[in-house]
Amino acid sequence: MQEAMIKRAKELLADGTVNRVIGWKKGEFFYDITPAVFETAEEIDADFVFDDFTSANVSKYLVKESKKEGKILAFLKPCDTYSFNQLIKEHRVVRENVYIIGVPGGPKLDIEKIKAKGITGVLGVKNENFTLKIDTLYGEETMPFYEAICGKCADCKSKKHVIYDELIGEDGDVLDSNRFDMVEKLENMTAQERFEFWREQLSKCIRCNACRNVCPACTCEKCVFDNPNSGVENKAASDSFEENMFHIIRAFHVAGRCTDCGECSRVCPQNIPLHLLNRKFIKDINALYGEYQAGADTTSRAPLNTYDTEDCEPSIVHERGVE
Amino acid sequence: MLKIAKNRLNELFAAIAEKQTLYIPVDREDGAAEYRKWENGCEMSGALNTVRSAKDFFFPQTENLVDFKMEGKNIEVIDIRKESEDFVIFGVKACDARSFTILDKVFLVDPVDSYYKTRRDHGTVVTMACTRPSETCFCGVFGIDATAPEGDAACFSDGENIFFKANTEKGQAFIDSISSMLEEGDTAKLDEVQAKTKSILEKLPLANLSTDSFGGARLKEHFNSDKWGELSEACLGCGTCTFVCPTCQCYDIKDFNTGHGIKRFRCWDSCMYSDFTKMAHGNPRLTQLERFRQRFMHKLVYFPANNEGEFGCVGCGRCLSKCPISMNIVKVMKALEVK
Amino acid sequence: MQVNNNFEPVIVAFCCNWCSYAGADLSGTNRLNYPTNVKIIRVPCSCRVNPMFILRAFQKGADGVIICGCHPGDCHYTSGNYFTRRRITLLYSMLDFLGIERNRTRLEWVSAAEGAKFAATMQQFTEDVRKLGPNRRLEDLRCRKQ
Amino acid sequence: MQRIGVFVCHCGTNIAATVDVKAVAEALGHEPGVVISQDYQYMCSESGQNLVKDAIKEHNLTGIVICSCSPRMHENTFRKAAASVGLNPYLVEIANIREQCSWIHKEIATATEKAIILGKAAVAKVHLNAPLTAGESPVVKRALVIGGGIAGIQTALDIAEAGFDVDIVEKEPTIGGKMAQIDKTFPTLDCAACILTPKMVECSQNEKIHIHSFSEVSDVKGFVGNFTVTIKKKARFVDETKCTGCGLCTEKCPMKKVPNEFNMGLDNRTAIYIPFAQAVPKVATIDPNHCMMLKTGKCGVCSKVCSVGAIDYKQQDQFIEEKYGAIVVATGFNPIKLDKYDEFAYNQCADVVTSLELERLMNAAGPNGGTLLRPSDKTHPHKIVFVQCVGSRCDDSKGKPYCSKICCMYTAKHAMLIREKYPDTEVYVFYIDVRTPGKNFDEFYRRAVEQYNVHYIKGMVGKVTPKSDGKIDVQASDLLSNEQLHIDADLVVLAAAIEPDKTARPLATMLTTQMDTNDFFTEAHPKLRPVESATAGIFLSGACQGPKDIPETVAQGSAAAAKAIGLLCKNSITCNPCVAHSDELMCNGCSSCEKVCPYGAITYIDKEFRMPDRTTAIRRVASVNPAVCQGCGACTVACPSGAMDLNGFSNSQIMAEVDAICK
Repeated sequence: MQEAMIKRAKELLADGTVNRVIGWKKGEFFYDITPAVFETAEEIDADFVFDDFTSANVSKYLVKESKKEGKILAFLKPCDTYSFNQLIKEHRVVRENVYIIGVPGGPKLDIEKIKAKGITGVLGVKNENFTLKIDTLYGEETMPFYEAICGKCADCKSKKHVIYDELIGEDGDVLDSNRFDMVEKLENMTAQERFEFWREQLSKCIRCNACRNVCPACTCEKCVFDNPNSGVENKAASDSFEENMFHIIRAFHVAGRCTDCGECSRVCPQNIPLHLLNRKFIKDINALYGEYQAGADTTSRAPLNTYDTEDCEPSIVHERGVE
Repeated sequence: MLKIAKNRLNELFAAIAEKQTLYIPVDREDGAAEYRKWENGCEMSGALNTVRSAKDFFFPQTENLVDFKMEGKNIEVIDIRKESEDFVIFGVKACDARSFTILDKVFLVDPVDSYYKTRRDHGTVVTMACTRPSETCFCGVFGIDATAPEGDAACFSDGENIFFKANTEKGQAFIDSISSMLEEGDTAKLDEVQAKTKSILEKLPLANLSTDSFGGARLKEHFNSDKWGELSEACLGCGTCTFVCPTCQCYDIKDFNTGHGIKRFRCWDSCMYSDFTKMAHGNPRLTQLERFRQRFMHKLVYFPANNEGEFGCVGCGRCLSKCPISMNIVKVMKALEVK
Repeated sequence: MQVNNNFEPVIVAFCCNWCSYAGADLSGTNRLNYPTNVKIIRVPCSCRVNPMFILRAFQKGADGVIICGCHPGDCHYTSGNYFTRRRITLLYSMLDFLGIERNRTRLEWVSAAEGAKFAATMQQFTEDVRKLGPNRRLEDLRCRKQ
Repeated sequence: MQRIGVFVCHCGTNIAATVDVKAVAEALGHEPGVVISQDYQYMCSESGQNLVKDAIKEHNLTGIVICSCSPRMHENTFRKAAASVGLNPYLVEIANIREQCSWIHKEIATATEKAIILGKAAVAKVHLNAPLTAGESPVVKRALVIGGGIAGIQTALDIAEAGFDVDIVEKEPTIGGKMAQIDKTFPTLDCAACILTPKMVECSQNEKIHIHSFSEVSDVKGFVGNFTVTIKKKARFVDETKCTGCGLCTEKCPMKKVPNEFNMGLDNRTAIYIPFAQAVPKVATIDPNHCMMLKTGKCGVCSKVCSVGAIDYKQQDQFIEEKYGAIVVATGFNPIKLDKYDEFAYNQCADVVTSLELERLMNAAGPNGGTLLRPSDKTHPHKIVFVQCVGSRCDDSKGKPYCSKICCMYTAKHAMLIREKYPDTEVYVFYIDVRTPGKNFDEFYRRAVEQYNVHYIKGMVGKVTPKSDGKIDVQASDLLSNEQLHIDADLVVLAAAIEPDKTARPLATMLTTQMDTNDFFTEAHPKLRPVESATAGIFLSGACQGPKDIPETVAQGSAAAAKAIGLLCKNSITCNPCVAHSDELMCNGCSSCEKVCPYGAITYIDKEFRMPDRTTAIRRVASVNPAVCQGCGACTVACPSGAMDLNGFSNSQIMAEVDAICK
């Protein structure tokens, strides 16, 4: 796959279709890839990588990149295409300046999942029949492939590319995933249990803003939490309230716009399952206002920007689930 | 050397906690470790390090400085500083232990930061030598010996026993206070473990990283490097690297209106943030490139320039594993290396 | 849940200018009593109520927040309350998801003619919040009254 | 530094009996920024107002808080008072301590405590009030009427009568609409053409009225007082300015087999045609779907016979742009298609017709010259069955949930006219119930039953089956006698439900007006503003707003005209200053706000900005038109970046109130 992508990228650079390529760049180790823009065939040959660890969603970079001179080639995985579509809908990217090649998605691997098993000093990973053979400073370790995959890939919603100029590899289908299972599990807990669950999770927050800054839906010029005039600016969560506030409002601001790309949870240094907040909104929207997948198209109205005169009342919150 | 059997560690913790508050690294359900106040039943984490560094104990993420009580048009200033209680942090790794030295150079020089100093005075740092360094470790690059950590007292494990050694008077006092539980032990096996660890340290992928290209003298060369654009290109401008870093020490001071008064507090700030050091006239660093450059120039050039060559990094590797886009000080050092 | 008889909840009511605020005025004109705990903030339309205002109220010491607007279909601005209904339903559901007590928040449609309904709603809501006791799950400890 | 004055009103004993007003004034006097805090018996009285005015002058106040009755009562009084001494009226805040405090609470201690908190909230808010100035926007003195039926005609005539220019845009080649197709009108039975055509002529002759026939609105921009509308004049291949309407071309055209829409397809017309004799404008139009010349390039007869050279086969659609101060929508209605009603055999049998087709069958200018003949064999029908509520009051998806309102009356009319002209004809009417609310309506219906012996049968027709002998078997139930009936009818007439014209929905989108689920335009208020849409400057005339008969349509047409004239009379409109505004530096151009704005007040502009990183960038940012915004605030919550805020009810003001109440 990587070879095919490199070949095509060089062709498109050579024939002038694009003047830049956004993809992923090799790091120090086998897993620490960095999203990068390549301008020459040499750079691509030297550093371009697409493998089990290229999980980063590059669509948000296109907000800036698509406004630059010339056209950029972007390799988008299925989940990334949803983000890109949503950005088109919100006029945040210039579609004409991006040449999109759809590339297959995951499952991608998450090094943190490997390290969480206590495996340290990792030097390399091989996938042999869905068993990972991990070369470490302390000898070889093994673990099942599926225990090391990215959280966002484990709950993959779709293998279909919703926007592209061309594809490398086959297009997939929208999946019937069980991504709402954990939300449902929480809904079925008592309020006290839910409260304790979220206190434990959100109290870990160090307000590094990684979730927000990586989020393709968070493309505000200035976030309300950074804006001293907004009345809610805060730089650190000084109280448990502020931990709640930040994450509730952030989830609310992306409600109906979040494509469930899962980047927020992937980048959280404290492993807070932030995607559950977004998924709660998605699940509610689907149940109350009809199935809606943000980013599936570029024209539909976001559920919070429209209404139906027969919508349910908020009392529905009282009427269902566990108190 | 004085030692205690590993299986008696909990007894030891109970004894320490009787006299002062004890913090140890413990494992969370998500597999990561964090410092928690020891309570009966707490198990010490075997993880290499905690996600958040130990600097929180002396320089917490938010800290109240002063209160203003407001009634109608009257404002009263209330000093909320309280005499701090003694506490022990147990199990600090060599890299984090060194970070306190670096923080001291910032907060304990004139004018002394009394909030920081109070905590430093009351805290006893008990370190733990590393036995299983990770591929992201590069403390040796900054002259830190992971097998001989600093701190008030240092501990070493041979797998079955924990050995104690005092590095400071405070550390000696700490060991004295628990001496009734310790016994003299044979270090033969420990020496073996130490030697093995040292051989691993030498083999670490980043062991050969060099600081030769950095230091105060390299200011202009690096400041004007054309590498910064490429290095900072993917930076999200989040504060992850800063907030997991044991040596980052920038903070902002803010007021919070409680409705019946104002709490003036300080909180960590990150030079990666767009409004970092924003002043009345505006912002001195307007692009992410400048902000990104600031962070690494500070650690690799400005800090050594002002602190006898001491770098503002301890090689703990946290930013290597936590940066959402895997850009970090090692990649910066390699890119800027002067050949 | 333990009932604290001395507990006087702080209740913030956001009322739309055209229906609910007028309904509140009407309950005054008709001398229909409701607890002093309720303090009204006038907004042009219920759709002006930002979730941040609701959280802000809880942060600063409110024990309950209620939003009142025109009945669906009667919005002075034709569609404002329909947007309110979606936003607030989702927000309340999210608060519930985080384990915040359901009875601390409410949305009620009160027309300018429903003075009695306004008073009764406020009576009931105050009682519900009183039963819950002080807001502890969504409070900012720094703001707690000494 | 703020200098705030607080004025606490006793309202006689209305407030003072349960609120310790002196304590309130005393407590608020200690609030930050408050430099004077007073109480007075009646603050709204002349002397009370003078107290306020004097304090403003003496203490050079920057804001005032009146603790009194509801702002709905006296906010304006105090705003005017403030303005009279030079304090911006929007620097006045009211704390409602009467309706929302003294009148509902009995205990002085708690009521006083609450009054102080309400006062503190108002003080906190007024700290953040900004002086606002109501803007003005000019009014273009020209109106657009969309639709040239009787509603549009009446509206246009009334507006022109008031001296304003008015344009009618009609999508058909002639104005006149549905009324032109109607034979007689109820309850007076006068001839529709006789009363309509003079009005059509009046339109064409009034120099203030400009008719764009065979035209459609293709784009609407702008706002009340200043709309810019693009009108598409469809190519009719005949130069309107040259054609005299002599009709020679229509006689000579060899293509004579085109179904004639005006006669509901019951006869044929030529490819070049004038819809009917009294058409306005009386200009021929070529139907490009049937013209041989346009299709194959071979013919050209009309061009040869036209003595004035009006035929132009190369004509293209033309777009003209015009500015208007007001727009009246009069897009009217159509009977629904009956394709889904197989049980009535409408598609199978030529002798099952709709009521509008019957109008043409009976009309002197219709296919049979006014003699009622069956479409199939051109014989006189002797037994006619009328079926009411076909598609009206329907609870399934085939029809409409509403009552079409006009069917009961026109069916009575048809029945009566038939019995009058052909007394040997038996007429049956099947109905759910007969609705005749209207002046002389019930009398009219009773005449049909009593004087003309029309058989009214309560019950629905179950099935209509054409028989081989040409008769039509109508199977029905009589609900009153509880009998199953079979009638051998010669003609069956279906009272099809009426629905808004299909062009209405795209038009509503262009106009940013609202529609109900049936695609009828929604009025600004169902009782009190029945001819205005919620969008300022857009008015509603006729059946586009709901089913109506002719008198009601004309009445509404005139009412809409009156509203439009009221607007056009003004040189400029004063705008409510409490409107939304966007902080362009914060706006990210995502369009959320635009989507929730009920008034279409938000547009997007590409604007050049100096960015924080010293570059220049063109950014898409929201721009609120203060003349159109009504200040609901929906956009402020839709905006995730907080760029959108509302004057008078800003985020910081509301949060200051929240803080003051909660502390």
